[in-house]
Amino acid sequence: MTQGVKPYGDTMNDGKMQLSFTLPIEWNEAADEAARQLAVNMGLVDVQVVEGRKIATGFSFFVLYASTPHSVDVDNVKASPARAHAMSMEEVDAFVAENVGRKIRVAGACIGTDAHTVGIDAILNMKGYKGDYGLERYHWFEAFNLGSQVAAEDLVRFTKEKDVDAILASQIVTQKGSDVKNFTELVELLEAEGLRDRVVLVCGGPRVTGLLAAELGYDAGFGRGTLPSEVAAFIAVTLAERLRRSGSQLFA
Amino acid sequence: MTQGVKPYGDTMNDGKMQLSFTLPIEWNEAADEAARQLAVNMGLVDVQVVEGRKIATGFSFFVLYASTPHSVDVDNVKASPARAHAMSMEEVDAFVAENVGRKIRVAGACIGTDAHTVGIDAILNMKGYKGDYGLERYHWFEAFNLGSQVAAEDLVRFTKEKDVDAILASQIVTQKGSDVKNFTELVELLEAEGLRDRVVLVCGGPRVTGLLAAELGYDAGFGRGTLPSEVAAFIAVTLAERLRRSGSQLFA
Amino acid sequence: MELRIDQTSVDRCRALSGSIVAPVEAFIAAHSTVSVERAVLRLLGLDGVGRDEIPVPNVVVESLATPVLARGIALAIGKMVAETGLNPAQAGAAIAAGELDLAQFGATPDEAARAALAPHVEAGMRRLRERRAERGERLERLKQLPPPLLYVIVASGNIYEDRTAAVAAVEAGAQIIAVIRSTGQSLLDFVPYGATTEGFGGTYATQENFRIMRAALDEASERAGRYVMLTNYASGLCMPEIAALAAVERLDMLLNDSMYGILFRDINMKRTFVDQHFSRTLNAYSGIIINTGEDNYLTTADAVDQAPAVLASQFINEEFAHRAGMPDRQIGLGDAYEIDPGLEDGFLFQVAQAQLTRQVFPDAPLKYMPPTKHMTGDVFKGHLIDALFNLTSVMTGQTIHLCGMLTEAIHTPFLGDRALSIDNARYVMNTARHFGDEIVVKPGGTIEKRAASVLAGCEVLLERVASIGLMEAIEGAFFADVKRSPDGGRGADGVFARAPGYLNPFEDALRAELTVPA
Amino acid sequence: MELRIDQTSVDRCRALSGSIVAPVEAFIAAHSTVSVERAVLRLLGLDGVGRDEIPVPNVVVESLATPVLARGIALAIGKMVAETGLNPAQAGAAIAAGELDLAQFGATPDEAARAALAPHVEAGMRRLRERRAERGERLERLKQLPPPLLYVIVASGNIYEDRTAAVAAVEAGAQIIAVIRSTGQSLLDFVPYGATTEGFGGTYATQENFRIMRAALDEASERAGRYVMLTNYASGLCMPEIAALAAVERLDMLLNDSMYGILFRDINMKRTFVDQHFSRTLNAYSGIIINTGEDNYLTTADAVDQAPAVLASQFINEEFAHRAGMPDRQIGLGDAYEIDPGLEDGFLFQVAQAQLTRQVFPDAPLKYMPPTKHMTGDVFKGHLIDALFNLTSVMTGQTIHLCGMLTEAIHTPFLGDRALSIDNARYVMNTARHFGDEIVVKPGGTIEKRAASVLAGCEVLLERVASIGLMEAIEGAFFADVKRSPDGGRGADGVFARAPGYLNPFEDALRAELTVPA
Ligand code: B12
Ligand code: B12
Ligand SMILES: Cc1ncc(COP(=O)(O)O)c(C=O)c1O
Ligand SMILES: Cc1ncc(COP(=O)(O)O)c(C=O)c1O
Repeated sequence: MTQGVKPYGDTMNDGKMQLSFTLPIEWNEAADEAARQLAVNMGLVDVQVVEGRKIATGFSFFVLYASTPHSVDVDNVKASPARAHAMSMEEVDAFVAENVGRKIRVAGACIGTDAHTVGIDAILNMKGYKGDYGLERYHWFEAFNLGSQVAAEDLVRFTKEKDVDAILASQIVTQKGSDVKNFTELVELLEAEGLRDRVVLVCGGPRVTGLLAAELGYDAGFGRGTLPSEVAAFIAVTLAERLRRSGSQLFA
Repeated sequence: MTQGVKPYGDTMNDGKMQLSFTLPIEWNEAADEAARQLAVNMGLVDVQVVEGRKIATGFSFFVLYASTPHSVDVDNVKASPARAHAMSMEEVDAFVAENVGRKIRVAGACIGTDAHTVGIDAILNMKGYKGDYGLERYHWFEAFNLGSQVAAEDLVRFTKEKDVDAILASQIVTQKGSDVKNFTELVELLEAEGLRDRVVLVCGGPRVTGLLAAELGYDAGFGRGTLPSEVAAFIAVTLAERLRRSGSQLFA
Repeated sequence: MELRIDQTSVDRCRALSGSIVAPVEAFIAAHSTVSVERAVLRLLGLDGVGRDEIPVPNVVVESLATPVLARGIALAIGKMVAETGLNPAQAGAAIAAGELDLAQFGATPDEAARAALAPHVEAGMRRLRERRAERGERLERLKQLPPPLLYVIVASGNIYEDRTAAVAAVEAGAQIIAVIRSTGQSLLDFVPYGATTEGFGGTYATQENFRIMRAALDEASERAGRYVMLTNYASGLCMPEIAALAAVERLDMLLNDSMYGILFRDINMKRTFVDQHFSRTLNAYSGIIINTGEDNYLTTADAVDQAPAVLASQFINEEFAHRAGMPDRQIGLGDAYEIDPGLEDGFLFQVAQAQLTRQVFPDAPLKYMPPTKHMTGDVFKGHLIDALFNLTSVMTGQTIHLCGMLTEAIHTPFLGDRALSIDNARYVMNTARHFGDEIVVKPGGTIEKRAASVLAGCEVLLERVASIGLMEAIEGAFFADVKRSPDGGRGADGVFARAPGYLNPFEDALRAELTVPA
Repeated sequence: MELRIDQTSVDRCRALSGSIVAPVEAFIAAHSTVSVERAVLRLLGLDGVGRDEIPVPNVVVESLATPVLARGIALAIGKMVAETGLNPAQAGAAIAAGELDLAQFGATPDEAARAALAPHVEAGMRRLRERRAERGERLERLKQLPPPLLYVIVASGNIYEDRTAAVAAVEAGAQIIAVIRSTGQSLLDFVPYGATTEGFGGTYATQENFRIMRAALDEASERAGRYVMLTNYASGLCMPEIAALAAVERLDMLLNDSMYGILFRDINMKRTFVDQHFSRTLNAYSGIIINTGEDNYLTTADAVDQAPAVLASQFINEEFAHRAGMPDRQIGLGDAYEIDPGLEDGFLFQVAQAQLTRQVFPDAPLKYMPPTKHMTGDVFKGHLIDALFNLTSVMTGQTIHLCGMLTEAIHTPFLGDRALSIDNARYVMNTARHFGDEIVVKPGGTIEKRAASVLAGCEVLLERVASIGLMEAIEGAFFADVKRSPDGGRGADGVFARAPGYLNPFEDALRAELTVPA
């Protein structure tokens, strides 16, 4: 399909969507109309304020249904490259044996003050996630899990000491942009230390998207429901590619 | 407050809102991004696609949180005049006795093919709604409930025969604009018959707003959760007003 | 789950329903209606429309003077077939085209007519048997999931959009698809023709629409590996015809209530009683499960007060169904989750009612309707009310489960609404799958007391109805607070007494094959 | 609701917990920590910050060499007070300002110090009693609604936005407000100072923030006619100090777990054990209800597997609390609704666990945590999981009910999320208010079997712990699969053995007034 796609309620291109929000105003007759006008100001049409009520002094909650005249050109939407190469654990191991010829060293950590290790553990631990084994289980990977609340400095130091090939940085807490702050700090430190190009730099977390990763200067970013094998495949392929280009086995 | 109001998430003016919609595309990595871009095209910022999944072949469902840069100028939002004059049943009766001096004849019906009488019954029946008595219970009102699926012609004929002062038209089914169609048909017929100015013309239903009523050429429109007394008060005040202007007791 | 109930009171209610329905059945046996006659024509193969889009069966029936019609349209057509050698379909076409006049064959002896018709009647009966066998074969091969069977509605007004929505719902886990009928089709004294793309609040019930949806669902069933059922509405002025068309297009269920049309659509009661009987006889033979409309009592009045009336209506519907030769396994009695969500312990009342119905009608495929009346624009709250409805259904072992929509108060379901609604039911019914088997209701508690009082109230109501007669009771507004007179309401003029020698060959054939209690 | 449980097994688990905790208590009695000492200073009235924003109590404690500190900070301050005639607060200020050196008063006889402190200690104790009396008076006048008490969190990072959110939540029906602490504050070895407007994932716990929120809630309570409780977090490196500040600012509850810091924050175990003891002694006397953190076992590992560990931790937390002189009515043991929503009959398991806890700890104000781990961006689905959690809570009579947020997987709650969450709890708990009283669990069913196996598993675990000792068990990763060594972890250097003549006048005063089992 080449023409733009619109939301679908019960008929093609009806553009129907549901919205809900709170306005910091007292609820009364006029409040519903205010909610409607806000939606109109947003460019929505056929706006129906189907629920409007007081939820606290000076605050009103609304549910709306409306149609958007906007559409999205799906043909020009690209999937993030991160998950491009799907391989099983066995395939990845075989690929590394063939194209890298030595174990890939990976260091993962939940950086900053973030203590949410479940996500990065899901990627690294033997057990893995949703039946997909973690990197520790791979024969051709050597995985170091630095755990939670790891300062960027420590992660970088470790990278130098252990000649790490790939860094996996996790951020689950995103409030007030703490994730972006911490990810940025890490990449800048790596650059300062001249390590940036020596490592495959990967970030992840429920709010991470390929786009964000690119903006932050990471090689890839993985979000909701990532499987370890997707990450392993990306690292393997990217690293092999670099080796091919540089013709040598980087710092082997 | 004079400056525009924005939605409130957890901080003043953060503009946060929740959206959900279906796109007629197969779910995959790129679909989430398509949903995000649609929101961006709608002018939303800080767009987070927090849920995206396949709900059927060729259809994906999404939940988003985002901020709108738009606001609404609440000071210039007017409540519909309809519910302006709050009076109890006793007050309305007293008001009519004083200012009209005879029983007000009201005819109510669920017009077109609409058979949803619960709403109009709530306004007319003795029992009323949410503890607020219906018009039949008022001493100074004579209420005729024509029931459901009443053709505009029949309602107009009845209006003539019974010298009705106020017409209450109900529309609950709104699909494909059937409500607007039926309301319009009624008002046009009344005009054709030269009755429009002789009656207080009121419409109602869950999707009716003061604005819609005005556009359709009705004297008032009542929506969700209307109480009979609100309707009685509006009719009484409006009719008294007209009598005052015309100086006579219209067709008494 | 288990509840102690007074079985003697239950037996007494059944006995009362028997004596309530008996006199009505006598009336039914002595009468017919234009829609019964049109159904006979459809079963004989008449189809299509004549001038002004009037369906051929209507043209044919209207072409006869009442005294002639009183002996049965089949007799007239039989004579014409005997004389002209045309088959019934051709005969119908000729009449509709104005080429031949049905009345002119009056002289032909009845016997000749009967004989000429026999092969066509047998062909019609065979068609019904074939469709039924087809269903059986598919159900064997494509097993359904265990009940509660998830039932969702499609209602866009456009049969093609409905098809898209239905197939999507099947992928989401729906087991039954209902195509909601366009607003007030029940008031039309004919069945619209062809595929339709315009309708208000629903899509017209036409044979072609049935066919389109059945084909789509058969395909989807194969892909899903589960047989997906299709249902529509019979109740209204065309109950027998819809029953005939549904049988031919292999619908699996039909909304078919013995009193809905009377109470909620002001359709003449005699018309309704006669129509529902023949339509149910057809449903019984076609293996179609009927769904009754007790939910309507609850959406229009207070659900707590109406509970005894609902149970009484279930007993009456059961009795009428039995009289039409229908086995319990095809009698989908209705109930609904309509108690005010703001009522303290309302959930206990819902559980009591649902479990009571389950135990009173152990073999009936109960139809459980979702909350509708108290749903509002707060879709988040609505989704929760639906969740407790889902829980009640799986706890009490309901059979046909109409999935509630979080947007019930807003619009006919969007495709995404349906997906969320099915997710809701699947989540709740899976996480609490065997909860009902785990608990016993405390003797003397609120739930048991409520169930007992509903049953007692029902018995009292049935006694009052039995004492004055059903038609009189309806006239006395015993049900749903609505008052209907025996000769008032729509479609009264379509009812007539059967004249001596009246012939309805399908009725005879069906009664011969079905076991109808004396 | 009723469940048959093996009471002898329950008794055995209590006995085992006794023998598990006894040796740890011996260790506790012989040691103190910098945070215990800082708490003593705060109770004596020291407050404020010195250079580099370092809190005065920290400056004062750090100004002493360990051997001196080993006899208790109170002794040192007492001597200074005796010599200088300053009151403790003034003394602290002088030390922080660098004007006086605490060490220089060493020569003063202990007796003089004790005597000089006595009035200040009594003043401190009086302050605690007054706050407690205040709470009692308000609870009398402003009755709470019956449990489950609806508890919501505010976590904007800005105490003023938090206040807005809290007051709104009270209007929506909240009974308890928790100000979630800024990420990892538990790892700070000091209590931040003043009103704060920046925080990650939460708002800093400071005395001023406590005061601001308490004042707002007192006002809101008056308007609502219900006393609204305030809670925050003690567990971490500053348990005793937070306990002191909470008492002074009349918080009503505190997250206070005897092992959370060790297992989930890698805080040294000896530090934690000593700290939790003194903090709980303070909580006991201030009438503060503690909340334990068993939910953490469930969010980090599989909830079905962890059930026995949760129960074991509850027994251990109960024992430690009793040893600190805390009555059952103040021991808010934790549990959570964290079983995978996709698991068939998972709801039955949740009910089994909740009811088991209820019956094993009949007098404890159980704290029930909502689903978090399996919540996703599908807010509609999440709202349903929360609904079944709400149902389980009211069915099994939980006391402190943390309302689940439909946006749990997305962001710290928006004001509107909280309103929907409270609506959810109020709807479900009202419509099913007495459902639990109506049902009996079938003997030998899934629920009963599950409860029995959890209890049995717990007994086995406690036996293994008792046989090797608690510290060794933690080192052996018996809990939450995490391994912690007795001398590893944060804050180990803040633990020291009490030297002969060690003085903690508040400990003495508190033990004299509380009943502590031998
Ligand atoms: C479990 C949990 C905790 C546990 C963490 C235990 C642990 N050891 O991890 C505990 C109880 C300790 C906790 C504490 C807190 N939490 Co918490 N917690 C959660 C919870 C419920 C689940 C997170 C989780 O485990 N998800 C499951 C994993 C598998 O999914 P995932 O993390 O997304 O990881 C997947 C992908 O993202 C990806 N991925 C993740 N990282 C990486 C890295 C790389 C390199 C790659 C390739 C992929 C990848 O792969 C994983 C598998 O697919 C969430 C709510 C929720 N339902 O999401 C809140 C949540 C994350 N917590 C939150 C908060 C605020 C906190 C606290 C700060 C609250 C407080 N003030 O006390 C504390 C502080 C902790 C800290 N210092 O960070 C907020 C964050 C809000 C925000 N958006 O900023 C959430 C969203 C809850 C909420 N709505 O408030 N929490
Ligand atoms: C009860 C009900 C029925 C009953 C009606 C019984 C009866 N005698 O009224 C039955 C079962 C018969 C029914 C049938 C149908 N229904 Co219906 N029904 C509802 C339901 C569940 C409740 C409506 C109700 O009673 N609300 C309570 C009353 C008190 O509220 P109210 O109507 O809004 O009235 C208040 C105000 O609006 C106002 N008001 C209303 N009218 C007027 C008039 C005046 C003058 C004034 C001043 C004020 C006023 O005052 C009232 C009191 O505050 C709604 C869903 C829902 N929860 O809203 C669907 C709903 C209205 N039905 C719907 C549909 C599609 C149908 C059918 C067409 C379905 C079908 N194809 O069979 C049929 C056909 C009926 C027909 N021909 O119109 C749709 C309409 C969709 C749309 N937006 O177009 C809804 C929204 C359900 C859905 N989501 O699909 N329905
Ligand atoms: C038994 C029964 N038949 C028919 C219908 C709907 O048909 P109509 O709206 O065309 O009257 C309903 C709707 O509730 C019903 O319950
Ligand atoms: C008992 C207990 N204390 C403290 C906390 C949180 O404190 P922090 O995040 O600062 O470690 C939690 C969080 O789950 C807890 O359960």
